Amino acid sequence: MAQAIAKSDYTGAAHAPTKPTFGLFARPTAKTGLVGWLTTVDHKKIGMLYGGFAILFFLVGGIEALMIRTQLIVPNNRFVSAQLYNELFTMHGTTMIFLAVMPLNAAFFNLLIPIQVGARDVAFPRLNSFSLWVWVVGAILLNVGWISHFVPAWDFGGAPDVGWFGYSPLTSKQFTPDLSTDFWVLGIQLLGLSSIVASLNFIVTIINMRAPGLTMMRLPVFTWMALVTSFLLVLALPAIAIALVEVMFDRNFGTNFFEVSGGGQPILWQHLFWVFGHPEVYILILPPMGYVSEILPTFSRKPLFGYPIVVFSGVAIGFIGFGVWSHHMFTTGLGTIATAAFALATMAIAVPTGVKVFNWIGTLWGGRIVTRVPMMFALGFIWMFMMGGFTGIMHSAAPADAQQQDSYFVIAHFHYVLIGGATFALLAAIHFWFPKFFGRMVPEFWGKVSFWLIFVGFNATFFPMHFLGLNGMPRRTWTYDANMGWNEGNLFATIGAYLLGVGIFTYFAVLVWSFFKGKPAGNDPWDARTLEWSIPSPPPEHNFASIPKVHARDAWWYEKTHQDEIASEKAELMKAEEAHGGIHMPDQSWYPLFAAAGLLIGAYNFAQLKHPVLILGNQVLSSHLPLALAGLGILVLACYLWSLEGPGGYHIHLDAKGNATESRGGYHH
Amino acid sequence: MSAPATSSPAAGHVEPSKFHFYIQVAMILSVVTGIEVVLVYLPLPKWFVVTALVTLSAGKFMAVIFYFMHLRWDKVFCTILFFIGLILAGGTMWALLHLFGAEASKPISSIVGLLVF
Amino acid sequence: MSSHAATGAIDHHHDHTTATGIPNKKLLWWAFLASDCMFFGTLISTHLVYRLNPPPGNAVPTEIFNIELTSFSTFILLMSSLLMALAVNAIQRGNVKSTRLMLLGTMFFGCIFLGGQVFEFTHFVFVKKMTLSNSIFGSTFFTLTGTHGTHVAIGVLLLGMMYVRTFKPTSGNGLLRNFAHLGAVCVTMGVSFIWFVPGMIEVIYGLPLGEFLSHHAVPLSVGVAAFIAVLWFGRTAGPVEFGEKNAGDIEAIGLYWHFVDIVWIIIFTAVYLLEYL
Amino acid sequence: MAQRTPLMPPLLHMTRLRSASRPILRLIAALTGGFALLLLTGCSKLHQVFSLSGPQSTMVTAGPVASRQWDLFMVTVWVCTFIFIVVGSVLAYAQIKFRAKTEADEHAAPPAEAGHGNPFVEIGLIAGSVILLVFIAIPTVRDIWYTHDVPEDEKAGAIEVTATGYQWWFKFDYPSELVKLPNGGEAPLSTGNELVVPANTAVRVQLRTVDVIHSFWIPKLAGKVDMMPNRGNFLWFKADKPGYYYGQCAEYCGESHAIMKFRVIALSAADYIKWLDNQKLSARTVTAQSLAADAAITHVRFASLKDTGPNSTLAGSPDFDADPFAAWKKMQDHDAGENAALITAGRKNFSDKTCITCHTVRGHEGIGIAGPELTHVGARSSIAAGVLENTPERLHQWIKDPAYFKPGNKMYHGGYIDVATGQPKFTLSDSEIDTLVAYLHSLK
Ligand code: HEA
Ligand code: HEA
Ligand code: HEC
Ligand code: CUA
Ligand SMILES: [Cu+2]
Repeated sequence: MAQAIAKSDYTGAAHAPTKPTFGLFARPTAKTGLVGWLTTVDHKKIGMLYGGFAILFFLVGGIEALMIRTQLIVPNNRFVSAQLYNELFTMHGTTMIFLAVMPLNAAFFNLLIPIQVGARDVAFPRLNSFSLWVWVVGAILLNVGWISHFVPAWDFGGAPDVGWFGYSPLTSKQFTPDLSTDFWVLGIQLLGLSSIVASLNFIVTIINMRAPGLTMMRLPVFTWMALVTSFLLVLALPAIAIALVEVMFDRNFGTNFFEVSGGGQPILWQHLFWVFGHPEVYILILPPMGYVSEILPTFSRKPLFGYPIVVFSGVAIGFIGFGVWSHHMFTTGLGTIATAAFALATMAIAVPTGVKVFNWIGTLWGGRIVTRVPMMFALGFIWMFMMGGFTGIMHSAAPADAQQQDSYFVIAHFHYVLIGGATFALLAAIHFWFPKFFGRMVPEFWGKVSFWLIFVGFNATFFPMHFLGLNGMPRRTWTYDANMGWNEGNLFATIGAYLLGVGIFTYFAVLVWSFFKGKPAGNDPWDARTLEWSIPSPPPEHNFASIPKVHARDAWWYEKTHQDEIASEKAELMKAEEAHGGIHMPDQSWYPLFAAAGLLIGAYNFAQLKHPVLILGNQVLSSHLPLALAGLGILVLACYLWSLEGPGGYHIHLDAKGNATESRGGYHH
Repeated sequence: MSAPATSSPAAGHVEPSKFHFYIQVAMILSVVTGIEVVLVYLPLPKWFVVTALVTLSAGKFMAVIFYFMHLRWDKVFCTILFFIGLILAGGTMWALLHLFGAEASKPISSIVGLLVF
Repeated sequence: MSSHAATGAIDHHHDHTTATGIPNKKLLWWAFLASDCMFFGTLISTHLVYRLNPPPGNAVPTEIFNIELTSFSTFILLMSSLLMALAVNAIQRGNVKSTRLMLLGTMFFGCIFLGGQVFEFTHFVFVKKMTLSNSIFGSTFFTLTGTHGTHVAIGVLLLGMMYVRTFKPTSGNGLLRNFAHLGAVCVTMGVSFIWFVPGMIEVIYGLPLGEFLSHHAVPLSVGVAAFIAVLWFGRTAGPVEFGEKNAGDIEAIGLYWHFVDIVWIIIFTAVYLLEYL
Repeated sequence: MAQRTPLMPPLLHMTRLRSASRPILRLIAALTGGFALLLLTGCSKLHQVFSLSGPQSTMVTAGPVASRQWDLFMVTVWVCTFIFIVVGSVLAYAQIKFRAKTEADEHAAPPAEAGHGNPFVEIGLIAGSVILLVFIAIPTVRDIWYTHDVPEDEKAGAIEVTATGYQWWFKFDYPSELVKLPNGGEAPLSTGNELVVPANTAVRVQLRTVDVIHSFWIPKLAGKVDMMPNRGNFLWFKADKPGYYYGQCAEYCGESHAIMKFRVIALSAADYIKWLDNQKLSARTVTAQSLAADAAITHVRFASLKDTGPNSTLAGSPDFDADPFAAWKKMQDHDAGENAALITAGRKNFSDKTCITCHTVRGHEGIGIAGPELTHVGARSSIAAGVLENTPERLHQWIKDPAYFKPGNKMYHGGYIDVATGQPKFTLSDSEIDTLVAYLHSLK
């Protein structure tokens, strides 16, 4: 017990108030308002910010998709130009992956992990805030190019147009001389930085901040998948980070990594990209598998079937996922042996994935399935993901893939796993946890309406694409001829996409309505299993009145069936905590935000390093170097002040009714 | 790694000084480096030198992480954590070198000059 | 002192407030180093991939390298690792004075290494005519060793910050003084690895000492002044809020520093020595 | 295990659904599903949505490589369908059988210690999956070797060509077919955008690129292989019978990637020889006398397009779509009503308007290599890398505004206008273009 209490102050430092020795800015304390959100270190607020931005970008990416579909509705359409179309699919892919699904997962990591492990925050709260703002900076850089479509004077050459995997040598200065590619390179780089930092934080949080009694094999499956995902992120992102550095050097400093004239081999980019890129697709799908593994048992009224093997297969998927990257390169002339090796390794992934599917079905088996909206999306996930998985297996047969690669068959495959899989699970998760974090229910009726619209619209959009692909339609085609036999399939897919759009729109419109008008939810509207349902909705800043003690895998189900035992245990824990000086909470800070601002200034100017700085058409500096260095300076300074500032902290005291008062004894170091 | 927080090991201990031990490790490391440099000049078969170099540097590597970086005295989880990265990085390097070493991967840069117009 | 004081000593390897007993910071750094393995793995792969099939007209490494100097640098970096280990050892025993000395030593050895690299790079570019862009070997070599060098430089900066932190007074606002102190440390280190160490190497290779001194008179005197300032700041410090309890912080930076060292161990073998076969 | 009390009911109401809204929901579900079906049938082209019979179909194969690939694909389809049916049935059964039927069901207490998996079931399923994968793996590995290179016993008879990708067109060289250059020396026969090969003969294509990555794909004959800078990739295929096949670049390669196409024309052995002989000739020079000499030639021209406005479909004419191979063959003949004066003027304009700096017309003035070889362009069925049918109207439109049909096109950017200044390099009147068209179409 003593450990549990001590954990509220993880530095283990003295509690005696000391005078502040260093400080440039007063530490922000506002909990609401702009300052409150900008400087927050509260994992729940950070999670909501991630979620809000991600949904925004999901809609942006969706609108880009609708423009793509509109262009393809009839042959030889001229709704958008070839150039704009190329920007659209590049930004659609990049946006959906890096700015929608990944941050939505990050949102749930933030919202749920600390609560599910029974902690009050992540291990490094300020670092967490830094990850968020760096992500925002990356998102800005990626999208800044759109400006030049509206303000030609900002001569960025439009949005990035190199495809989401930016194959060299198309990214070299010779073929895409404009700045859009530089922004793409730096934008992705910063998003990667953000993800690595965030993942390190989650790894430490999950491994080290578990409540007493919460052994690894009692962790909720979602948390386990988050852990595996975090490992994938920290291990996969470095590959693309280096590859991006190499492109950047090629573009700006004359290196030859991918410059053929200097002996470079563009295929190296593909290897490095997919060394990251394939684990990336599991980064996108493992957290969704986690949500589904939480939702299915809850609505089957039955613990997850085969918990250990579900966990283990998640780890196995992550691990094997590092050894299959070249299945994206079957057509690049790898030679027979390498092709065969990667084909077989790829097939192997079906086994652990299948294990998960089987155990989900095992969970349903013999349960009492309650088809609430989250459950509908979760069941939809199993069906749709399975279909996407099967087309993945079809791709892994390398000779057959020679026909499918870069055709609409691939588009069908990955939208089934990305929408039917990742997005369905995310929509399930949003609906499932919305009551927890906003305290209001989403109406079932409208939820189901949106589900059916999305389900039907999705299949109408992407099922025909299998046939388009087999009928020879290459992807990334701005337009196509009327005599290719693709007219009807495309027309149908486009109408499906509109239907899907209506569905998605309904889904989010209902959420907005519920936010204001939804019925109050109570703590545990779904009669669920994990710790987050044991605390109020929305959760108080400190999450737990007392750090819980975990007795079983489905911790909250256990507590609900052992109420007397738990009640006395809780009372004792709370008393001990108050005796210790109250609940220790970390202080807010400006510096993560400042550091990110430094990165923004630095990266924005670094992207245009060799260009003169113009103000109203007049040249004020011959290059952006000084501004880039200024950004770097701000970054370093902010980091230094950040480290001097220390984690700080204050205490929350709860009275008998659970009302909180704060005491700010001073600063800790 | 799954040890819950409830078990409370014995109270802290005073850190014994490892001063002399560290000096010894450092001396061994320097000597090994010396051997490495000399090795490449000796008239030994190539495979032997390569094997020796790889072994020696791997040994140095391990010495630094296990002694200087305390892994030997830390919870085994730290070792596992680091080796996940190390093994994946090593495996990826191995695979890349094989991929690029394959016959199919010989670049044609020597004739590229002819193709450029 | 903290509640730990009551129980006697601080257990530096285990933190009983975490679920695993491993301190958070230590876990963070180890996880980061696992990630950094992939960074360098990718970079070294890039380099070796192009060594495997060098294009015609590529630079010839053995004609460019100066293996004696590099061996010396390698030795220096190893020794800096030793000093780093000793710094951790010292702070764990509460010996702040010795810690400071060891930190300075580590930093200085790091600067010798960096200085060697500065010398090497300028030598390669201006004498051996190998640049970042005129051969693929130049591209991969400079990027790989440059990234490593950047790691070392960041390490020096972190050590400098940590060093200055050991002077953090127990009360009063010492921010300005702290900045000045850090500035002095940075200038000293910067001058030593950009001008002083490369210059001394030139001297060893035959440049008359006087010529070296007169050539770089300005930066060298700035460096000397900064060094005096460092000594001055070091002498006049009062009671400080730094001690045994901060061992974890120093250890964390130590992990990073040693890692940079082991990366060099690999680079030294894979990039340099293997070329001589 | 401690005592078990029933689960406490949820603290607040769950939104009830059982009652009124369920039928409505069912209706909506049925309606949206029905809507989709209606759409399918309503456009009376249901089968077209799932059509696999287009000119780039991977199912309607015309050579051993592509049919192997399709057969392998079908193996994967059958295995996956089998699993889908088995797993799907169990899932569907569970979903229906185990749904909560009463209010009480919805709050049923979870079983105490159930559902921790069953090792035998798990291992059985794993083993089952592995066995099923072996069914896919074996033909996969076999076909990797088969599709990789020309089989040993066909190597001797195989022909070798080189395909080179340019942004955004293809050049084809026949290394073993040398042509005499007008100013002495020999060079491999070279054509653009239409690859002519003998049927029933293995063709080994060396894949090269001068700029970015392209990919060489003729779906009916063989899956794609990329044209990677700095790599000596190749692919092989064989056309079972003479025919006309559509191909397309399948790797994103910049602005006009979508319309970087090409054709493969497979000819009988005898026709192929005839074609080669004609190709090896220098460019045809038309004069009044030469026209009189070959008066007795059948004149065939494709039906022109009905609609030539800017938004018109760019597809081929009905004749062409019906039988492109026949159309191609007819294209080999001289055009009707050739006008020697016009052609001669065109030849002069071809020099004056700097066309010669980018295009080769072997035997005439053209010596450039930045654009496709035009020595026999009049005998091609398509122009601009398969985008336009080679009719006088289309050719006229192309020469008039290449950038309209191919955004980013190098003929316009760099040929017609100076990239640095954006200034046009010359003017082209419609009548001048007519002369150019006449000239180019005379190059049979
Ligand atoms: C969420 C993302 C996600 C997921 C989970 C997957 C999962 C898989 N993917 Fe997919 N993939 C993508 C996202 C994803 N993919 C994307 C984005 C691309 C395109 C990138 C681009 O080019 O832009 C791509 C492309 C892609 C390719 C390259 C295609 C090409 O360009 O030529 C291949 C090739 O092998 C492939 C294979 C697989 C396989 C084998 C799986 C497996 O993990 C699937 C395993 C699942 C199942 C098989 C179903 C359930 C299992 C059972 C019911 C058990 C029994 C089954 C059997 C025994 C078969 N994928
Ligand atoms: C998670 C990832 C993800 C998601 C969710 C989606 C979602 C969709 N994608 Fe996908 N897509 C990719 C990832 C994703 N995509 C990737 C990686 C590529 C490859 C890119 C490349 O080649 O580089 C790609 C490429 C791609 C293509 C191929 C383009 C080409 O190769 O030429 C197409 C074509 O149909 C397409 C369509 C769609 C559609 C219709 C949706 C729909 O599901 C979208 C649904 C959402 C909406 C429709 C928004 C709804 C909102 C509204 C309508 C509200 C309107 C709001 C206001 C008015 C305020 N996508
Ligand atoms: C800057 C070089 C350049 C100049 C000058 C140029 N062209 Fe072209 N031409 C090209 C390129 C490149 C293509 C291939 C375009 C494509 O399909 O992407 C092409 C294609 C063509 C084609 C289609 C060939 C085929 O096989 O598809 C014709 C016909 C043609 N040009 C005629 C002309 C005429 C007539 C002129 C002069 C008025 C001209 N070109 C001037 C570069 C040039
Ligand atoms: Cu060439 Cu796409
Ligand atoms: Cu993949």
